[in-house]
Amino acid sequence: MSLSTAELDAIYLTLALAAITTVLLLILGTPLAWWLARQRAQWPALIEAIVAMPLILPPTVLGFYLLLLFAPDTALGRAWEGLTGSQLAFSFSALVIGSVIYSLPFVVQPLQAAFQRVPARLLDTAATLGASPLDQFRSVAAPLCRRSFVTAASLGFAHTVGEFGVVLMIGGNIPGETQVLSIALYDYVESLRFAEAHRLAAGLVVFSLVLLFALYRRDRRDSWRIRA
Amino acid sequence: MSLSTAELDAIYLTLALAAITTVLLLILGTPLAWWLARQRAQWPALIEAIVAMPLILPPTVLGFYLLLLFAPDTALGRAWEGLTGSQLAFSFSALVIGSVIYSLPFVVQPLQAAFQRVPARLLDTAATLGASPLDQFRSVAAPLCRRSFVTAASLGFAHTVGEFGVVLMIGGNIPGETQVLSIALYDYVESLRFAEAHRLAAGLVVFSLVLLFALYRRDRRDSWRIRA
Amino acid sequence: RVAVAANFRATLEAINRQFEHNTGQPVVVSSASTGVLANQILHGAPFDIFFAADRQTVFKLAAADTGPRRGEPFCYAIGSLVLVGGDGRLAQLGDPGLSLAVANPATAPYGAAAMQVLARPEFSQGGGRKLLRAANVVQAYQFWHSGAAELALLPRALAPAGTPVPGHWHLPLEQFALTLRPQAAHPALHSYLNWIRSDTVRALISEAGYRPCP
Amino acid sequence: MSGLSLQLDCAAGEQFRLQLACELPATGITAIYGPSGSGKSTLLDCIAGLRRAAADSEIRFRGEYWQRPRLFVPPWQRRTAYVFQDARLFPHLNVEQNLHYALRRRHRDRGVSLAQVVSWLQLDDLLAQHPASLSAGQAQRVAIARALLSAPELMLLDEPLANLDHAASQQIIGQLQQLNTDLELPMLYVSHDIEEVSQLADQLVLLEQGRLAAQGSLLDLCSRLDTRLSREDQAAAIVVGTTAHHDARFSLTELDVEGQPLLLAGPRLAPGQLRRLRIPARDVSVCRQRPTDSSILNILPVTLSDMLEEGPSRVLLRLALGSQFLLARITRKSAAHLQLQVGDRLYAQIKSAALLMEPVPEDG
Amino acid sequence: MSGLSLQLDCAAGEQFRLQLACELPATGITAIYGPSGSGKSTLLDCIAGLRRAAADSEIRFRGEYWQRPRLFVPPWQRRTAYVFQDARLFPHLNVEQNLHYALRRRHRDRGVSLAQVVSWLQLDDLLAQHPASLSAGQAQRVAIARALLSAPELMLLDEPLANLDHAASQQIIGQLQQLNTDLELPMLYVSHDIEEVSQLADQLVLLEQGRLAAQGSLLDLCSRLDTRLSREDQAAAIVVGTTAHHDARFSLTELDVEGQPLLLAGPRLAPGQLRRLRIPARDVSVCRQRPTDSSILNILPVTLSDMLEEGPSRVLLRLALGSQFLLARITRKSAAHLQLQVGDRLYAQIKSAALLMEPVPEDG
Ligand SMILES: Nc1ncnc2c1ncn2[C@@H]1O[C@H](COP(=O)(O)OP(=O)(O)OP(=O)(O)O)[C@@H](O)[C@H]1O
Ligand SMILES: Nc1ncnc2c1ncn2[C@@H]1O[C@H](COP(=O)(O)OP(=O)(O)OP(=O)(O)O)[C@@H](O)[C@H]1O
Ligand SMILES: [Mg+2]
Ligand SMILES: [Mg+2]
Repeated sequence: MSLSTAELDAIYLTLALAAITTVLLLILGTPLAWWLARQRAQWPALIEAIVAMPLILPPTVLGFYLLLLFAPDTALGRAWEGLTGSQLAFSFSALVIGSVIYSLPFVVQPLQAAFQRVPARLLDTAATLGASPLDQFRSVAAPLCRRSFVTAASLGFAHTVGEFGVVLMIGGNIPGETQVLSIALYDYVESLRFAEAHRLAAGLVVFSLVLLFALYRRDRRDSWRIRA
Repeated sequence: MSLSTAELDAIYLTLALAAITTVLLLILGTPLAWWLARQRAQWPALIEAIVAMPLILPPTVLGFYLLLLFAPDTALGRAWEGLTGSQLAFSFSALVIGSVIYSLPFVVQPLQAAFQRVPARLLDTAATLGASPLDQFRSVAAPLCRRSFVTAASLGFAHTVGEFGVVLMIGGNIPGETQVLSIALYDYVESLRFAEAHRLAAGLVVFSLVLLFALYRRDRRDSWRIRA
Repeated sequence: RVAVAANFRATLEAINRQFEHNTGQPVVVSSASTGVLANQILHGAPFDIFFAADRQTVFKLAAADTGPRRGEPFCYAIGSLVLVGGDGRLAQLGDPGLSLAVANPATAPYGAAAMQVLARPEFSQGGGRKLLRAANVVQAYQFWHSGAAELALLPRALAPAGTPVPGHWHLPLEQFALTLRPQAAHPALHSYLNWIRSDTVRALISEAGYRPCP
Repeated sequence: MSGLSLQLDCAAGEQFRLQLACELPATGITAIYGPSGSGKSTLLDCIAGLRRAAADSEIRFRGEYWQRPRLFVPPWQRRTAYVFQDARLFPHLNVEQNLHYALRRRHRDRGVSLAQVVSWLQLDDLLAQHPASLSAGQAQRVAIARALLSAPELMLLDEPLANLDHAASQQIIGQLQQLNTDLELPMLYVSHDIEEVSQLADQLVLLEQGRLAAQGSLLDLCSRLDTRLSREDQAAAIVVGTTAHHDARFSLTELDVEGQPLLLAGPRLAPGQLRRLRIPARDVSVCRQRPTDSSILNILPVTLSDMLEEGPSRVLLRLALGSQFLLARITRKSAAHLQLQVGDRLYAQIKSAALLMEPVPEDG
Repeated sequence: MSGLSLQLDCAAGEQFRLQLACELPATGITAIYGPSGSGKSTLLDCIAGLRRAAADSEIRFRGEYWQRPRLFVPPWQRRTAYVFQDARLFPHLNVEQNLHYALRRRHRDRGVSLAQVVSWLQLDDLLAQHPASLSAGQAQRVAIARALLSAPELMLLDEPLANLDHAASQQIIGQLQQLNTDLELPMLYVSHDIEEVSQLADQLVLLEQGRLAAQGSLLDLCSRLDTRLSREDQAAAIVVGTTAHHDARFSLTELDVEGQPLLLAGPRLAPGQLRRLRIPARDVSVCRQRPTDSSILNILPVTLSDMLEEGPSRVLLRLALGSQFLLARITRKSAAHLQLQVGDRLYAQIKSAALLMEPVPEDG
């Protein structure tokens, strides 16, 4: 199975986008989830609901609103252009931002659920041994929730790979720049080129299957050692 | 804000679809997640990876493959028609099946991560008190993982509400039958009727926000009582 | 039941309103992109007639022998292209500094036509421009409408105020329709087809920015 | 019908292996005694079905197999109740709900009621609390209550009193003994507190590094010099006597032990009942002549039947009192001074003795 | 610089409230003793900073405020180490990693080394095991090791020996005492085992229902008849003596207590050292004449300074030995028989006494 340059470009872009997005999601989602899990008050439930919002809007519609937000004549668009010298809309950065917003709930929610079940007793124990709150998180909570990190990262990654509506809308489908795999695949289906579509879909599925299988298998091995 | 009949139809369909899908997701996803969480072997990692697959394919592409599967001339399509007397593709049932497949990972993964952290000690304790495995699950594991059920259900529900690519493909956008809210919204944006789109999107967001806020707030109140 | 390419939906709804008013027959409209609809039709979608945005798809469908017996494809409108944005001059198409939104040439006929226009030698200096391929013409419109793209090549139906692009700069944008059931069995379908071919409808179509078929 | 017969081989990790074969009675209280890490909890886990012993192991309770080759009765069908070393209350249920959990799933209809258990273990004030808010001792009491409520046919207790103060554990010990006889509920009781063990147990199983070191009735094992028990600081003999008359003025009960009177502090007991007494070795001294003006009331004529040197400074004596035996731990210096020889007739002065069925300490 | 000064008000739930004000020395071992549910763990939690006492509470350690109005030093800056009642090992780390966890975050540089702690607590074989596979006693030993490795300035121990057998806990008690003096590491030690407490503690804090019932040096509190301690079954007096010569033949050490010789079994001790002895009340009997042919070696002349009736059958005697006191528990019948009167000169026969610094039981 040989791939065209356009396809290779799209694969590369997809992987880069998914990887960067996943990393950003974990960086942003982890503290947010931790904060939400440890707040006793009721009002953070509002933040939780807001985080879940991107799920509710159809991707293209969400994309449309994001596009309105990113356009060069909006505050954000102007600020970005002032800072970086280039336009935000239809850039790779825009794709990353859009993907992060769209996939945030998939990362925050499983992490929050996991963090809520970290026994306070163990964090207290760490504190008496001299661990600061950050250290407590790093050395106790995070390792105890490793399976949920795997879940969060793989949901985030997979969803970014498969994401399409938002990306199409704010990316502009520029080959080598914002044309990701899902759009290429979509194009094939749209133009009734089924053979190419099947080939690309099969490749994507096999690749992801291998990747996720390896990830989950490793996690299984490690987590059983601990639970034994 | 008054709604047209078509919009009311779409809202009703959406809620019905999301509710039925969420219920089915929990019914199917819970035992699957439990099984995955309690299996010590390595090979179930493959099942985990397969469950995550629907995420990888762009929704329309996934929808396309589901369409191939549901078409009246396939085995499944024929069997369905034989059983129910009506066509599967472009029916509400097809939407439900498609949504369940598409949202399965959002339910299975958080539940599995949670189930893996239920202490075996507590299940053993329940067993010595006479609880069968099913009873152990019901009376110990499930209540301990309630936050993850909330997460799973709300991700599944929200995603079904916002889902669009799959539904459009296998549902056929038929008003009153398979035209759900997300598609109606999409139609408005597509036909440049932005005012209506904004109105519908705002309604959708506010409604979901209120629903999720109530859900999360309740969960907060209950879970802190237990953790205190 | 009518399946219609998204770009023609608004026009068709106006046409249907009159038909419903005249006959009392309800018409149910489903819209999506031409490709999605074609896929659905190939797999048993319960539509009676399909208004595509191009010529190719309809002929492919007619050639495929799955499904119930289909009618002959017929042309119902010819689209034309306009340029929006900037100062309105066509010469801007040669400016590499201006971003331009078009529909995806791989899937949308207006996108393909736009590419043919851009391929003309007078616009070759614009080769380095930022070319935004929207999924369809509507999205191309949105790109321009949101201000994210400076120029867009769009159907006249979407942007009546745009600067027309000479029709001979690209292959004709014929839009074809296809009946998906034998007409004989559906009297309503028969009368609907007659209505579509009526002068009233032709007038409506050209009002919406299309040219009538020959 | 017999009792509980075990033939176990169960590896835990690479280094530890529990291997034993024994028959235990299905009545009374059997103590499982041994140092930390000797496999006591592992043994209970195997009996409860929470750990799976190797395939050729056998567990039979009252004639019914719980495990044998190609058969493994799952824990929820074994009709045992288990009080774990850590209380293991369900964190999502409050105390009352924890108790109801057991009640709703009880193994048989006969059994104690919620109200009884709550009053025995003084849980009234705790019913609404969640486990996380209980003190360790309170949690243990709730765990015992929960196990009792499941109306088991065999009760497994793993150091249930480790976190309780002396007064509270004395009280619970009394209640467990009561239940044991009233409900005919056999108990396996893990403990490393020999005082607790000898107060409670009828039978004793001594574990050492996963093996059976000794097994038998408490009375036998306690007065032998060759087991680990006699080497304990708290070594004690157990003797049996019959209650004779009660001295109301000083609130003392006289026991007849092998024809000799023994006075015990404590409430009135009906005459003619068999009672067990625990007499710690370090509370027994010997002399050649009967002292007269001492505060020690109990002075019994005995015969020295055995002597065992313990380290450089101490000697353990086994003293025959009729057909029963006392233990006495004295210094080697005293032994030399008194020129003790096996066969000597001596007087044993008993500073304190504890009546086991009604655990009230006593002194002379 | 002073010690640990507390002024606490801490509500736990609706029903329980810990309220006390006291000054504790920042040296030696202070035992916190009280029945289950009296607030012992709550007190340690407040000192460690894991529970927040009411805003007007004050905690000061060596002159430094850990809490006072508008100041709350977080637990990780308090330089305490806490051995919890449940071991609370980190389940995702094996034993060695649990120890390293403390080592890497130690509160100061001075402190014991990993190798030392591992050998003291005999953890060599356990280093690779995960906490879930440890027996309860093993887990407790690891928890003690981990706390020691964090090199604290104040050690909080909550019933650290509840799950250990007698031999193991004797050994650990010896080591804790050693560490306490060698490292000048003050300890607060919660226990409801009065034997443990009187072996270890210099100071005693008695808690009852969240209030301070009594506080003072172990020696004082133990020989008083008016505290809860004397009502315990295991009531005991603590006396101080100076080591005199050692009898190598019988391996006995003579202690000089108020001019009287007292013989103890055990290893050689250099002469002239101050040592504490614990003498349980129930191991002391009295007589009017000195017996001569008894195995009881220690017979001391005393004066009866106080008597307390305990229930219908027993009497607790306070016996003056020079400026110190012994306790003796005898039956009321004996008291009547001997016609005891305050001021009588008697002989106390001591059946057993335990040297506290080197805990070897001894008998006469
Ligand atoms: N998975 C395992 N891997 C290695 N060793 C194990 C494992 N499980 C149990 N052990 C070992 O088995 C031995 C017996 O443990 P068990 O809990 O039965 O002891 P115990 O007699 O109950 O001790 P304690 O009185 O301290 O509770 C211990 O040495 C323990 O370390
Ligand atoms: N959140 C709470 N709600 C209600 N009661 C509480 C709460 N937290 C603690 N208590 C009560 O506070 C009291 C003191 O508990 P603490 O753990 O300090 O006792 P303790 O002296 O350590 O007992 P033990 O010896 O059994 O460990 C207990 O009666 C307990 O039930
Ligand atoms: Mg154990
Ligand atoms: Mg406590």
